[in-house]
Amino acid sequence: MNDIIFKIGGAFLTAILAFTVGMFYAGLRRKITARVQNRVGPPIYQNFLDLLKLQSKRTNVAHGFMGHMAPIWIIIAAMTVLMFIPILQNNLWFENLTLKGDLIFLLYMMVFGSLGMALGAGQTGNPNSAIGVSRGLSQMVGFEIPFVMALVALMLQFKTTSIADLMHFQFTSGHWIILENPFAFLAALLSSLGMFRYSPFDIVGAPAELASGPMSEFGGKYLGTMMTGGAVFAFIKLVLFVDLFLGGAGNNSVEGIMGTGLGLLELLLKTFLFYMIPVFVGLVSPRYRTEQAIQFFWKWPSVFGILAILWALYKNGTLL
Amino acid sequence: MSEKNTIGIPTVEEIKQAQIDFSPRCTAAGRVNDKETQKMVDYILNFARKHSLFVLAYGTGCGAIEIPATMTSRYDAERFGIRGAATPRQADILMITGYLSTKTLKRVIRVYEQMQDPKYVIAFGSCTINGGMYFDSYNTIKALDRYLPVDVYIAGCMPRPESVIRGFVKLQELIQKGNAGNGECYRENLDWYRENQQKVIKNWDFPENYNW
Amino acid sequence: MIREQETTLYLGPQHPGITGNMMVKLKVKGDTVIKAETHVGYLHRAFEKLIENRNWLQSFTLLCRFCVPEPDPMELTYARAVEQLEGREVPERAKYIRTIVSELARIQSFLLWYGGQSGSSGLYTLGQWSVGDRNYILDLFEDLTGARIYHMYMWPGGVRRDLPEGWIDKAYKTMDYLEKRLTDYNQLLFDNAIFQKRAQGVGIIPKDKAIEWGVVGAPLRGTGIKHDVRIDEPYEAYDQLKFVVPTYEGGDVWARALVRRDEIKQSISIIRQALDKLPGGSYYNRIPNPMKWTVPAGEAWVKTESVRGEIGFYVVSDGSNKPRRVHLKGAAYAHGVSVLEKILPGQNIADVSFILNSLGVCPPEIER
Amino acid sequence: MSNFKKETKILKSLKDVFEIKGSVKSDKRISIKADKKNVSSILLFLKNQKGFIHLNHISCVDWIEQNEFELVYIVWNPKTRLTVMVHTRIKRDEPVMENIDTIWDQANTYEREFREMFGIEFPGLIGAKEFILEDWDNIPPMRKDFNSQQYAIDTFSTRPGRENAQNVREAIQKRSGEEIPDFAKKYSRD
Repeated sequence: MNDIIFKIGGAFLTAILAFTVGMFYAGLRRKITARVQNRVGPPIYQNFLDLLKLQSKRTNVAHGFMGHMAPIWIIIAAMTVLMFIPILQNNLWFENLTLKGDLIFLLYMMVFGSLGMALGAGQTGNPNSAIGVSRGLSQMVGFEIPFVMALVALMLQFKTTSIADLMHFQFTSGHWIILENPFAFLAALLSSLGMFRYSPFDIVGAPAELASGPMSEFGGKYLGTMMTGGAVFAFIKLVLFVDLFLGGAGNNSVEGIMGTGLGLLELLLKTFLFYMIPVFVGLVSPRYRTEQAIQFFWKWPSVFGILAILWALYKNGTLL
Repeated sequence: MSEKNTIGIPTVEEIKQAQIDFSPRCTAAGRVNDKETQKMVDYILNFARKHSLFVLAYGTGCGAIEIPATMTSRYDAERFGIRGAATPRQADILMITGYLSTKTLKRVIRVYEQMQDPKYVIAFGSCTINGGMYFDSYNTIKALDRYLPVDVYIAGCMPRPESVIRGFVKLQELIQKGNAGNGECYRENLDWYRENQQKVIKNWDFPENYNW
Repeated sequence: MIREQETTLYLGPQHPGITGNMMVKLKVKGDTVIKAETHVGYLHRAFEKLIENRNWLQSFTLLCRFCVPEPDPMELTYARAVEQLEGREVPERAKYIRTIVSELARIQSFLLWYGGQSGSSGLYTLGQWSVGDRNYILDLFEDLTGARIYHMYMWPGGVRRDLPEGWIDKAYKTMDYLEKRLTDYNQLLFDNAIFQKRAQGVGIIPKDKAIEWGVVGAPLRGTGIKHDVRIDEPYEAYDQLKFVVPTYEGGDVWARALVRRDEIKQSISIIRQALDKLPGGSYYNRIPNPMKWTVPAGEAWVKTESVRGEIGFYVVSDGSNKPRRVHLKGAAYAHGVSVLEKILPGQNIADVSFILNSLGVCPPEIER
Repeated sequence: MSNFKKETKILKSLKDVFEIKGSVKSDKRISIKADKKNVSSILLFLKNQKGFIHLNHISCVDWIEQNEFELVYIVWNPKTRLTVMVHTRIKRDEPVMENIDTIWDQANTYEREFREMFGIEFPGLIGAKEFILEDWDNIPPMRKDFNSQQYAIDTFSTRPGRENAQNVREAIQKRSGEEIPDFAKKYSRD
């Protein structure tokens, strides 16, 4: 019984945490961008105001059923994925649903949100949306390959498909996977640049080319919902990377609420540091063309992915 | 100055013949909530609205040259929460940067009607107020508020970035009071606006109803 | 499925990627443009009609609004055309001041171009820097003329005012600052592998056709043809100053960008030389009462080099106090319509805005 | 003024082939007047034989007093850096001019503009009828007999207050009761 209460309460807490941290990170990104660009920039909580404003729009134009469903679909996908990500190690509140094989499940679910977006954008009838969607799907084909290779490498090396097991391994052995299999980390890092869709891989909603791509016809509450989904997804990606490669968080021996606090602090620090990589790369890069982006992913990241698998097999003892 | 100006400014009679009424005064209904219990909600929502202004990226006239300056490092409008929006659906503010030719006016009206309430119009430059130096041009409109409800005028040709920011701050004040955003008013007085618009736009091929 | 289909894409008039209020109608197959058509007229203010109703001096308020990113060459060209019609001499000091002002105008337009070129490729940081630093040039203009954008400073017979006190020092300092910043800009843009990848081999203007197509300015020099009005038909003080006209082979966006990178350095050097050599004396040959001022009948065709290329004014006077006809030939007139329609087919839609920026298409110059 | 050698040579070779009047205007400027039917052959001759491969400009002037339009073709030679201006006059009542966009593609743009702004017809001209204006139903606006100001008064509603060159500050005070600040009073007109 207690277990269920913790699970349900933890789910709510996780959702709130993901939303808040995701939005603050987006605000922080705007602030850091502004500082690099010699400006003062908006306050960090700016994105909350934007969201509130978008939700307070009085009129909303719907473009059919799928147009209506797309933002909801994104939110559903985001929340579902979030529930399968262990936020903190060894914590009753933030363990969430852990099951065998959730790494494979995640691979499928993370595409789910984009799919909803694609269907919704398709119904708006805006040519920019259609082109944006086709670009997005092409780009996804690009970055998914090295990413999957990196994950397969991890699965082979540690003979598990569970994130919690991977976190547990890092906790017990004291070695982070970034050192255990650096090639997998490199492949995943480079494909994460594509996942975040910041420059140079912001080809989906490139303003100078496609207005704002799939989002062109979504305004007001729809846009606000999408923003929320995007913030949660950003948090998911960050936590996933921290869980997989940077040892996860909450590996302290402090008991009770203090332990949870310290764990969250550790999580924030690690995710923030990881988040800065795509942000700073984005600040100094122009945008790739679609085919150049796919070329990029199929070159070095894929090479790293293959190396990661070989490395995993070597470590495993299967190779040689 | 009894002698006639070289340009030949029109006489009072000439102007009066072409004169039509001022733009309709908007009722506050639909904008300000009169329920006591709603005051706090309105306050919070207006606070969010005023600090998050998405300006549509549409340089309708030559005033667009001061927008980059306003948005970039020295004047940095983003610290007020002002940022660009790529499409009309996402935008709050339609900024009319200068004169409007009749060809642009048609597009601007469409863009305005695609925006979501509450939406604001900032008219930028003297030429939107009374024609400015284009008072005798056959292709530019002379007073913007005949065709679209305007919230804030920024005078000057060109207005400096400081005055642009002042205009935004003025709009923020209006939003906080609940006095800005004339989308409902536009819909209420659609006949009046349509009549004016159709006088200028000859080939009228808009959808019948206002149902974007 | 979507990639096979032919779609019509309207780039503008409301579009973040378009350079001003115009529209490029694209027929698109997948990501490739197969047909492009320029639609203009959204900014038509009938300047040339209005000028026929203004006297010679009143025209200046309208003239400088022909092209907003760079108003000064318009004034200069018109002033020179009127001087040519009238046979009015310009004092030596005024010639130098005009040179300085038009080079400053070039620099501020180049900085705006940095913003446009990098912004259309998604590198917003550089745009924020360069457009922010452009304010320092506008400050110089403000000290000199009282306005940031539209100056109406260069009049027939010289310039309107002398240089204010301390302006020369300020100009030197600004040039030093800009030179320092330029290394940053160039590192960020030209050393960037992604920008190189994006720009090379895109939007190629063939060298053998360039002149025939009416290409001028930096796009022409980007094809390797050396042509600059400042050397071909030197005006003001350009024949007394040393500068190089950079040319690059290739004719693509990259070559045009390199030309502009080198030209901004030349502009800084020209301003320094002109400030060093600045002669004393009068700055203005006073014109008679502008209301009654008549210009002898005749015609003049005067060309000036602006950032976008060569611009020309064809001015006709019938001996009255108003111009008979003032007709602008802007660089964008050929670039924005016929050249653009020729080079866009076959390009990626991602590069359309990129090419527009590199050609320096300025719609008010086309429709006026 | 005597050593306009290159200019005179070009002018002479033109005079040999065509019936034209012309003179050397100034340094690097050659101005010729030709008949309407000769223009395209002169331009072709200049482009193919004399290396004037760049079409700088085409301009059109309305000489309503003589009931004529004047078309000016300005071509430029990138090697010798000379400019030739070919003038020709056409009747205002019968504004038809030969289409030269087969010689230079960008002439198409000019001709579409003149068709719209002056009402000059160019037989065989390809391109949309509307180039700059939209739904124009009056006489072509760049013609001298079109009164732009009258049209503006008839079509557009103006804001009162522009009728005469009045004192702006006073007008504002009268309308909205705003106080004129003291420092501004000394700049008032009276």
